[in-house]
Amino acid sequence: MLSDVTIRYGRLTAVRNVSLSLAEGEILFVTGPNGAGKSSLLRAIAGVTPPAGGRVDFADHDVTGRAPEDIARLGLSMVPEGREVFGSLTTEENLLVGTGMHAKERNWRARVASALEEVYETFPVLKERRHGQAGLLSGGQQQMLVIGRALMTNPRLVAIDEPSLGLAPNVIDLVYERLIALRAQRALTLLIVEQSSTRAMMAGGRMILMRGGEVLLDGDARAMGQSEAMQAAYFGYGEQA
Amino acid sequence: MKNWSKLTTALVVAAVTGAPAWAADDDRIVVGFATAESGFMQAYDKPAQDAAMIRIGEINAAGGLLGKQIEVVNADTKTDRAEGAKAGLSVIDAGADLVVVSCDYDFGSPAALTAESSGLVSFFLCAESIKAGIQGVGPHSFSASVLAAVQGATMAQWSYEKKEARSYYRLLDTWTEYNKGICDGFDWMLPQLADATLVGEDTFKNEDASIAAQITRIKSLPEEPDAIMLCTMMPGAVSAIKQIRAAGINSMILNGSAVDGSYWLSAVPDLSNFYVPVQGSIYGDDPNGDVTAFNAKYVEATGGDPSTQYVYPGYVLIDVWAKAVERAGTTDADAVVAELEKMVDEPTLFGPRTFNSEIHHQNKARYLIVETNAGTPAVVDEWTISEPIPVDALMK
Amino acid sequence: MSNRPSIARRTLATPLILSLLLIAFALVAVAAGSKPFNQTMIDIFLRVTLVVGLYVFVGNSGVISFGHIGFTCLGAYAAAWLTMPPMMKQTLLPGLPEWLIAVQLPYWAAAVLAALWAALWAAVFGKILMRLSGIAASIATFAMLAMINTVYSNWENVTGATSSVVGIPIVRTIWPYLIVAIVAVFIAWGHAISRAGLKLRAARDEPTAASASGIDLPRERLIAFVVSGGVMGLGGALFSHSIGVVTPDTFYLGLTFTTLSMLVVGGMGSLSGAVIGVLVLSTLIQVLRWLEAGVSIGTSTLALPNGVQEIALGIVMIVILAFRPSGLMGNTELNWRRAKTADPGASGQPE
Amino acid sequence: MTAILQTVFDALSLGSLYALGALGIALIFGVMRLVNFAHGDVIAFSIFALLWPSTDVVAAVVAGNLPWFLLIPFVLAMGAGLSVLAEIVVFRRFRNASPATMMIASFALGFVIRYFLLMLFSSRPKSISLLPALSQPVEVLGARIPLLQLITILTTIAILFGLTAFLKRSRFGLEMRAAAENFTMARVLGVRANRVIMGAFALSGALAAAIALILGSQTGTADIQMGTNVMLMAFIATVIGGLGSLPGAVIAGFLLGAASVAMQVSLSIDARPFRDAFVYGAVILVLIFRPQGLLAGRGTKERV
Repeated sequence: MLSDVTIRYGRLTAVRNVSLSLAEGEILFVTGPNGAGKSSLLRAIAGVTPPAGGRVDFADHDVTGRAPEDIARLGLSMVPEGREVFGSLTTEENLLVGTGMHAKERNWRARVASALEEVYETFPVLKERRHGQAGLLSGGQQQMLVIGRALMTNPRLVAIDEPSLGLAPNVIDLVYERLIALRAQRALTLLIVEQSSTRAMMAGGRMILMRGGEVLLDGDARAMGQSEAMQAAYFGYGEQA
Repeated sequence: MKNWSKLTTALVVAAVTGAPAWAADDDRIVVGFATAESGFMQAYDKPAQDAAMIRIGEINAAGGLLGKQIEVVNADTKTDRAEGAKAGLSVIDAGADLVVVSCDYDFGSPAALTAESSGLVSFFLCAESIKAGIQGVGPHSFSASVLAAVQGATMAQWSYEKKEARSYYRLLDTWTEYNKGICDGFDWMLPQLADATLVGEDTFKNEDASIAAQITRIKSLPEEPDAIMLCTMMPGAVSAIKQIRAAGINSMILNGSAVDGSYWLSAVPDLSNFYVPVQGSIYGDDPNGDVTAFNAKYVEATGGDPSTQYVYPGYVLIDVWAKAVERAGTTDADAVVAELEKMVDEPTLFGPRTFNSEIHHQNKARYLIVETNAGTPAVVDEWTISEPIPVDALMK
Repeated sequence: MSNRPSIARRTLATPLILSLLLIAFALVAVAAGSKPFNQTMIDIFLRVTLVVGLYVFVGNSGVISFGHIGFTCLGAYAAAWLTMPPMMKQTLLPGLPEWLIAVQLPYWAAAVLAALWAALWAAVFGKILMRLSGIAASIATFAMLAMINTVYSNWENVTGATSSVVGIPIVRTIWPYLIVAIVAVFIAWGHAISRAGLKLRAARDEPTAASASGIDLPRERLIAFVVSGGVMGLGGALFSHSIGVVTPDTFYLGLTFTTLSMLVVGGMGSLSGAVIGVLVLSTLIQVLRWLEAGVSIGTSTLALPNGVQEIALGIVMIVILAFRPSGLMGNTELNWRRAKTADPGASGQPE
Repeated sequence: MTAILQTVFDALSLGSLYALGALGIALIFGVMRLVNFAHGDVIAFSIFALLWPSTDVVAAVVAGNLPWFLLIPFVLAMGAGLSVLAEIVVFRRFRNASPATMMIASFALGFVIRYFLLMLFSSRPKSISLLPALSQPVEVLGARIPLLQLITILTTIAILFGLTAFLKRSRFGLEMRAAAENFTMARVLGVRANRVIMGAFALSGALAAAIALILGSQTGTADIQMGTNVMLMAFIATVIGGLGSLPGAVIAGFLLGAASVAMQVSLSIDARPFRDAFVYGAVILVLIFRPQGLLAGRGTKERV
């Protein structure tokens, strides 16, 4: 999916020659310390920050340098860090923003309605607040909202940046529970960025560990949890290449 | 960097070598026009300049001035003051004996000042401020038009005497000196008219999108004033007139010459009770048949009718200057100025002209009164104010 | 930051190169010996002064100001008040205080006082406005300009309202204008490498870090505002002597946008950009004017229709900005070595 | 009493113009952080589109003679068309530029439009008789006010309701509001950037044309500078209202109109010419106390 991708901000190189591929239906955790380039990677995939070098493929298309809205149309839903809800819109409007892109398809209205119902079923609290301003929701509710919003368009891949950031542990559990369940239901591919690897190890699946813009480790999350290399990479023992 | 310098050098060399070396040649008589060929002022300078060219053509056809053909050089002021100074210098460099500058004092003065400091005669095409002359440029500077204040004074006295107006309202657009000049003349005249009263006054800005608040003030008067002295100019004038009439105010509206012309009347259909002072009529009904003949000549030269009376001062300026040169027998500035200052009621096609060592402008003049009735303008009267406006009142 | 003399030495090249450039332009005018061209050069030097003055605030703080031409207006009128013959002031501007009517100074002394007068008002307005940032600050500066303009357009017996103030001695040699432009460049450079200038640029580039490290932003901005207000006032004073008349509408939106455009096209964050922006656009205007007046090629004369000059200027500006969004110079300064990018410290400009 | 009523109408009609202008500027600012200084020139262009290019003094009215039901859509289409064209030809290349660069580019574009009109029509204002039926006074609650004033106010209210409904109820409106608040996020969700921006430009251009129609019928003049003053006031209203907030822009537009009329009515004749100085002074005060504007646009991050 990614080959040899490099991302720069001015003179700062955030991601250096990273290659990565994801199988359909897979769950991949991207972990690593602050500044490892995890979020940059996600932004490159979604087309928000076009890579300075390398190539990004998604759904059998070369999407390098394509506009985010085009990539979204191919079936990618990204949830960026910081829970970017549209604060002045209502909860329901937030959920509906992205649905317009399939407006030309048949039965669009019915499908939007059922998608909405599904999200409300998953996160009943959103239904209660459906006509309230999204900006007034609590942090956890906003997190549910952005995840729900990402699911509205029936995506093939959902990429989430730090779903657990700033949430209470029980809410994190809830969020993950839903995500895993959804993945099973819909044959969804999940790409989740988390700073902490604990969650990845608990949830299982594949995990990569990034540091300084490079991928250090790639493997089964649970297996990696036990390895020494993991600890070293994480806390910066040992010299970096 | 180096390239730019080279480029500029190349330009300069081209400009210098390209310019004819007239400067030292005293055998020629050159009129330099430092006027706007582009930008906002172009619309005002061009018609007057065309009229000036007609007079130059007439003189040349009749054998020239002092036996020489008058030549013409032009420089564009771009309706910009700094460019105006450059344009003035350009025509002086090209050997101009007379520097003709933009219609408006503010835009014409930079060029006029360059002429003054080179000791040359300068003429404003149609400026109507007292400063367009000795007071604002120097002893070699003149204007061919009539002071704005005379227009205000004329309208006040005429409406009082001929239309029995007694209550006046004064509405001033503070945009330009011209506007203030009209109202100054009105202010000077009004106290001299027994039992004429000023029932109210207000100001607005030409660019104001709406003068509704000002109109509301007029409407809240106990009764509608006999006349509204409207001291404004285009483009705001049309807007003000239209809004006054749209509000149902039917008082007579008195104006300066700046609203002359029928080109805008379509904006206020069936306008009536509306009066404008003009130096000559563009409507084909001037009491002087020669004016109508000139209008025909203008059509021939430019392909269009004169659009306002501001065409005429351009003709007058060449006329009076050429007479002064002829009388002085030279184009030397001081001699020409001396001859100009001897003129008392010198007849011209557009009324008599007087200059003296105190004022190079008309502080008293004959005006035709144009009334617009049901959307059609026509000359209805002629008026000359009873006494000239003193310089002190003009300089206040 | 600690080692100022060395910063001065490392960056001195920039004002020196710019000065040499200006002197080169002046010499071209002398060589040409044409009066109109001389006047064109005076115009260019005036614009250099104004745009450099604008740069001191806008470039260093990153806040767009629409108000600086107000200070030029203040400077121009102050110069008029100080240099007109008392007789003329008595009749045209009777509202001036007695002592001011009586005084008549040489133009250079008046220019210095005019600059101080403008700086004083910059301090007064700056004290109120500098706590604002971003677009709110821009609008507030515009409101300031509009206030100054309204007052000067209507205060009949002190400013002559909308009528032109005349009687100002005209200075037609280029040297004073050249000197003032060079002085402006050195003032801008001196401010840029001063502690206040460095802090202000740091805050511009890293707002969060700067406030964390205790930079008093309103204070640093105020300093830049006052310095640039003074330079604008100086430019205004010289402006009044270049054509000998001043009116309030000369110092309003038109000049505001001309100077801002030149700064942005040159490169908002760079002193060299300010100067280059003026020189490039002015040269372009001159070439277009020349084309408009007509060029003889063989026997036929090729002339652009009137008005094409302005349209072409607008298009060229858009094209330059489309290809170089941060201006011709970007954030870099001219230096002896062209290898500015290889040696980021050379100009003392933090990137 | 009727005088007060009349003053209220005066304030409302002037405020309407500013509010419409502010909306046009705020819409574009919302989606691309562009302070569009060409807006005033779009206003002028829309009205000149009714005339046949000619430097003659008398306006050669062509499209201006259309019946009103064709004339109004024609002018609106002209404004929207020019605005969209400006987006495609110019502003599209400035999507990632700094606000200062975009602002100067918009100014340069306005400059080009202005001089283009100047070349085609000369600088002399053209008189036009636009919708002359509106220049009659009508009686409202005892006050005789120009019909046009009433129509201006009613039209503005209608436009505001229409626009609100459009933004609230339509899918495009939803996308536009989302994009105004967080452009990148909206794109990530599949909202087409170009479509939304072009939509904003089209709406903004149509609003400019609406102002042109009102100004044209009110003043009977097509003048190259006619949009400048409204644009400046609208620009100020957009900022005081809170950049990015459409309701804020509208409210501030009406406030500015009211302040202007109130000063005109209450100041003494000597102070009246200084009216604008007081208005601008009030603007500075508002900014000092509410730098984010009266209704701060949520999610509007300061970038200048």
